[in-house]
Amino acid sequence: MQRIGVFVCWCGSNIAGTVDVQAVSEALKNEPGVVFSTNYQYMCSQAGQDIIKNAIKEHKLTGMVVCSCSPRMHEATFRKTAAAAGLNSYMVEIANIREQCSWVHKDMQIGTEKAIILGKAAIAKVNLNAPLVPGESPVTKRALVIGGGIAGIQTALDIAEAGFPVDIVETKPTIGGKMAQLDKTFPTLDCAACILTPKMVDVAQNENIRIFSYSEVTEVKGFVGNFDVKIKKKARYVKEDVCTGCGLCTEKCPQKKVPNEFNLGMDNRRAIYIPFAQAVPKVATIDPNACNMLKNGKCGVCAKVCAAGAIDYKQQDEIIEEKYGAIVAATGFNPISMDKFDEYAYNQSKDVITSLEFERLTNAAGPSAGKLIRPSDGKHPHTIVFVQCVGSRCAACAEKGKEYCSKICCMYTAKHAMLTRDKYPDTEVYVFYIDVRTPGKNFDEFYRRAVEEYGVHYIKGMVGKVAPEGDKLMVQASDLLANKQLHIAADLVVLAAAIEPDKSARPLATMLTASMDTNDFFTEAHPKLRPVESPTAGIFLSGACQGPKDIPETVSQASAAAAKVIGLLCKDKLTGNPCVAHSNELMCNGCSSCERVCPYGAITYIDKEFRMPDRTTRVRRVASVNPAVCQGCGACTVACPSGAMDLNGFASKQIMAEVDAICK
Amino acid sequence: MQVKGEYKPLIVAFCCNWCSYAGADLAGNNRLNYPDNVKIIKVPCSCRVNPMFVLRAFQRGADGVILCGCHPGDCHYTSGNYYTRRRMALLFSMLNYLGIEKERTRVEWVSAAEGAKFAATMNEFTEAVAALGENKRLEDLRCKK
Amino acid sequence: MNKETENLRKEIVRISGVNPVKCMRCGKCSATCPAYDEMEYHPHQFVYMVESGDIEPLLNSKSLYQCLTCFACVDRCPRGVEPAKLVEAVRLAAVRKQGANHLKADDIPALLDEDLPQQAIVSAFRKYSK
Amino acid sequence: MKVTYFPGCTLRTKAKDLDMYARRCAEKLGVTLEEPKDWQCCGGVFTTARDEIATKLSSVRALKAAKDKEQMLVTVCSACHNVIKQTNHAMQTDADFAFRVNNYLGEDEAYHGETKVLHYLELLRDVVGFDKVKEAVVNSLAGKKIAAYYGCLLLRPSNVMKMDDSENPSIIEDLIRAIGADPVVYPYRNECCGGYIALENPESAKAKSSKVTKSAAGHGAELIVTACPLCKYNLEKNGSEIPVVYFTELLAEALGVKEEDNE
Repeated sequence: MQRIGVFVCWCGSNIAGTVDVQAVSEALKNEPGVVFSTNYQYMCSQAGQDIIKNAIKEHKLTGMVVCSCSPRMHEATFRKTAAAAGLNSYMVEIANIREQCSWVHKDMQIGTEKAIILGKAAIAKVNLNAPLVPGESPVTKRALVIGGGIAGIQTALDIAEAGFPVDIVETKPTIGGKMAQLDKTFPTLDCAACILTPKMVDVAQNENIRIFSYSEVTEVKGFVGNFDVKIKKKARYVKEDVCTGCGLCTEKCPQKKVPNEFNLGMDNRRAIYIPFAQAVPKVATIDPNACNMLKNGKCGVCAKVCAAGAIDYKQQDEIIEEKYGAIVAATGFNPISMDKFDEYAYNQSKDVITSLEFERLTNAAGPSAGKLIRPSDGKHPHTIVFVQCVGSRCAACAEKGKEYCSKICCMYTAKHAMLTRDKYPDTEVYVFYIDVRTPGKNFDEFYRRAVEEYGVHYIKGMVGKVAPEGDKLMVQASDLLANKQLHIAADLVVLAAAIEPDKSARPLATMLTASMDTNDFFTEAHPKLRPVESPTAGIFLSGACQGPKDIPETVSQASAAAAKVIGLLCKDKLTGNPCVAHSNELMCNGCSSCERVCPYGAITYIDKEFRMPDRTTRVRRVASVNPAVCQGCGACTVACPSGAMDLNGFASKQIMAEVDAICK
Repeated sequence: MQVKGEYKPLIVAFCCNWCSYAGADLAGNNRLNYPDNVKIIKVPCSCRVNPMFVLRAFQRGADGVILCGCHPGDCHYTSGNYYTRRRMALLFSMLNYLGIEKERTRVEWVSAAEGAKFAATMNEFTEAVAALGENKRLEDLRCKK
Repeated sequence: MNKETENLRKEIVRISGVNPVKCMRCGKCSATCPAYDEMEYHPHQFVYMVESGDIEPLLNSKSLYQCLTCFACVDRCPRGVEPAKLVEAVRLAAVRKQGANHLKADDIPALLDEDLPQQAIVSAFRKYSK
Repeated sequence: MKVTYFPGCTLRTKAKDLDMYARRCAEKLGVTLEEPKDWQCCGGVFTTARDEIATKLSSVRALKAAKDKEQMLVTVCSACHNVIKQTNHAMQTDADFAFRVNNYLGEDEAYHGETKVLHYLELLRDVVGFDKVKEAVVNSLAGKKIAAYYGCLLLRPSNVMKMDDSENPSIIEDLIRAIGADPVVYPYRNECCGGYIALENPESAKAKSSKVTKSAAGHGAELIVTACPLCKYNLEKNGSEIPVVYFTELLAEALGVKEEDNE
């Protein structure tokens, strides 16, 4: 028989407001096995934990139930408390009477009754708990960073600095990501390339970092500390180690009409190309969809002009297999498509552009060499209208926009408006906003400067329609403060398109078994306390793949993720989860049902000798679970026809006891 | 709406640790009400739920049993929810054969981000079960005191 | 808000199926409205005034009869508020009162034009009278 | 093939051309339009209020008639189409509304929006196919610059009408291309002509309509086509510099069924 202690937490008034905690601790006192029951204001506080520790010692407890907040919040805390007092951590069960009781019910009597039942179920379970000792597994001391934007770069550099090898996998031919496309950065207005490209060079030169560019992750197996990953290095038809990046081929290639994705299609590149001058690795790549040689075998100019002999038309995709201890997702974001917002005429006029296109237009390395011109006729625009929140904060229909605030648009729009007025004082600049959101260091001051020093017209209201008429864009908008409908004849309209996670994130999340929210952003293990970890152990999050972020925030989160990875890689061994499956060999009939459903290959069959009642021995084939590989899902326990397979911590008997307690 | 008098159906909800249990927590965080007769049992994955547990609940007087797991493709254990879906489809059809209305059982996908969906699902399921009235078919009278 | 106003507000919300609380005050409805200049109260004001219970001025305003039901605000609203449906509900609240028809059958002949399609007359009747 | 065809009141009087050419073109393209018995006026405009039952009954009766014949319901007037499609959507999605309507109609079999509602343009695009229309052309309108005027009712509310992108539609332009002419795209093709405001406030309608016609002419159009009698009235009445015709008339010309009438 267990000796169980029950600890009911008030959580201030969070629980005590709707649950009579005194009544709960009284009622649970009489449950089978319970020898001690109390309640306290904050069980998770030092004083609360002391109550637990003392009770464990004083009443020689063999098990305990804490009626408190969700186990996702403080189960770990109370397990540590128990261990500190000499009680096995796995003899602790939590009855969730906050998130699943006091917070969802309003009536004191109802809340109290439910809390008692939840407490009873937990007690019934603890009665059948057994002490568990976690196993250990080794750690592969190498990290994988997926995505080579500023987030991935920063994470990789920090991990490498700590002395661990890191691999970056980037789908594009170069690292650098979105930041490489930007002109200036807010709120200091330093040039993006000036601060990013030295970091890219650092990555290239760091001995601990390998870059797999033009590559993608195709398979992830294993678990924290022991991931097996397959990376597909796509054929770029150029030998990376031979190419010197001289760029002669990109000048001689006769196929000149390929839309240049780096400039968002605003100019053209060749079929063989280097995305931009500071690309890392600085190696040419052949676009197989555009190259005449690859399509019909007629050309070969690049091979002729390459003095280094780096061109290889016969190159094949290569699969690289590597082991990693930790994986960081840094897949970033993209602006959403403007197809569903054609009231702004993005698809009807070349002079309606997105903010990222505006960045390229004002970038000295961009398609217009930094001269602000209208894409349609190359003329200088005299009236520019910026529209904020295009597709952000849009809850009307899911296919159209995003319900969340994209966070970065207010600031970059202020930057665009300010820089335009600075360079071209003859240009009138209007910004239509719903709210100007500038929470950040020196952010609001920056926005106010745009208004007060640079004379940008900020108008509270939205644009309803952009009508291309002649060479003007007729902008129909509302000015809510003046209570007027405005009609502005603009030369250029810039849309602050909402941002969304990169499309590669969803399949990657499936491979990593990392969870995502409804917007396809990765979810964090805890929104406040564990913001850079995925709930899946060993998977970390860096940058905008977790939520919209600006550069300073991305870099801090990237470094935070790196710190978490370093903390993991520093360990020689990891303690595993003891809640794993185990087979009762006497009951196992060797049918292989469990082996077939195990997603991890944790179950193997062994031949084992058994002594029979008649004192003979017989060799039987029985299941054996590798506790280091088993993740404890329990699929095998249900598949087992003879009831031999069970799960530590979630044994069939324990769950049935909970069912019984609830249904009583 | 069709709750007659004081009758409240007893609902047992099995929630997987990674998605639905977190979804239930989120419903709590957002203070979204759902009936108190819903009692949640945490399992590591919906595939840990043995059909026996469902039968046991009915035997012991539950009026409805709901299983909640991660959305297809999002299972923390890759494929557990697919097993659940197949197993429960079989079980439910058998229950139907025994004369237990299939509306008393359900498998739902609730992600960690879907607190609102969790609460809405529980409200709706409780209402649907309440409309069927008390479940007596499988109840083991020996269990009654 | 007094009881009567509260009931009227509830009734308008019910028959329109519109929840004015969803409005985030971006003003896109008013930016998009082709009848803006003919209105005393503009679409975004309609939403806000219903939300805050300031409905009386709307009931007596000619703005009710200027909405063209072109659904531009319904389509372009980023929050799915659907202001035109709200305007319609307030208009019904006004014309359903005894003798409050905005358009009476006797008024019609004076307004007619020989080419005017029937459609215009039946539509106007539907919009302006109970 | 046979479809149920709801002409609408205006097509019987002021917009006979829209109706007549629609029938002839359909026949030429192998579709027979069958009118339901005793149809009544749709009311001209959809009342969005959820408690308006009586004004939507005639639409439901027409929809039910089509269901009984297991046909789709085709309309050519933009206004009728808008009313009937929105009513059908309400019957599908608003259970309370559908219950009350069915109660009122008192028919043996309840109606829940089973009928597929198509505009004549959708019939051409999705059932007949613009390729087939192209093959049937006898008088190519090559070189003619034609502006499509959608107005509001064909496209909005887009989540119900689901006919085309409500901000950058292409269905009429594709038809114009199919009959050999050049479509002119201009920004006000989906803005309102003023509609029934013409009755009470002709000045207001004038402002809206002339914006549309000026923009179309300014973009080089020689002709405007529309599917709505009220749009046509407003655009013409308010001094369009270029002619405004029904799209069915243009189609009839291209398919060579227009002359038959003149003989």
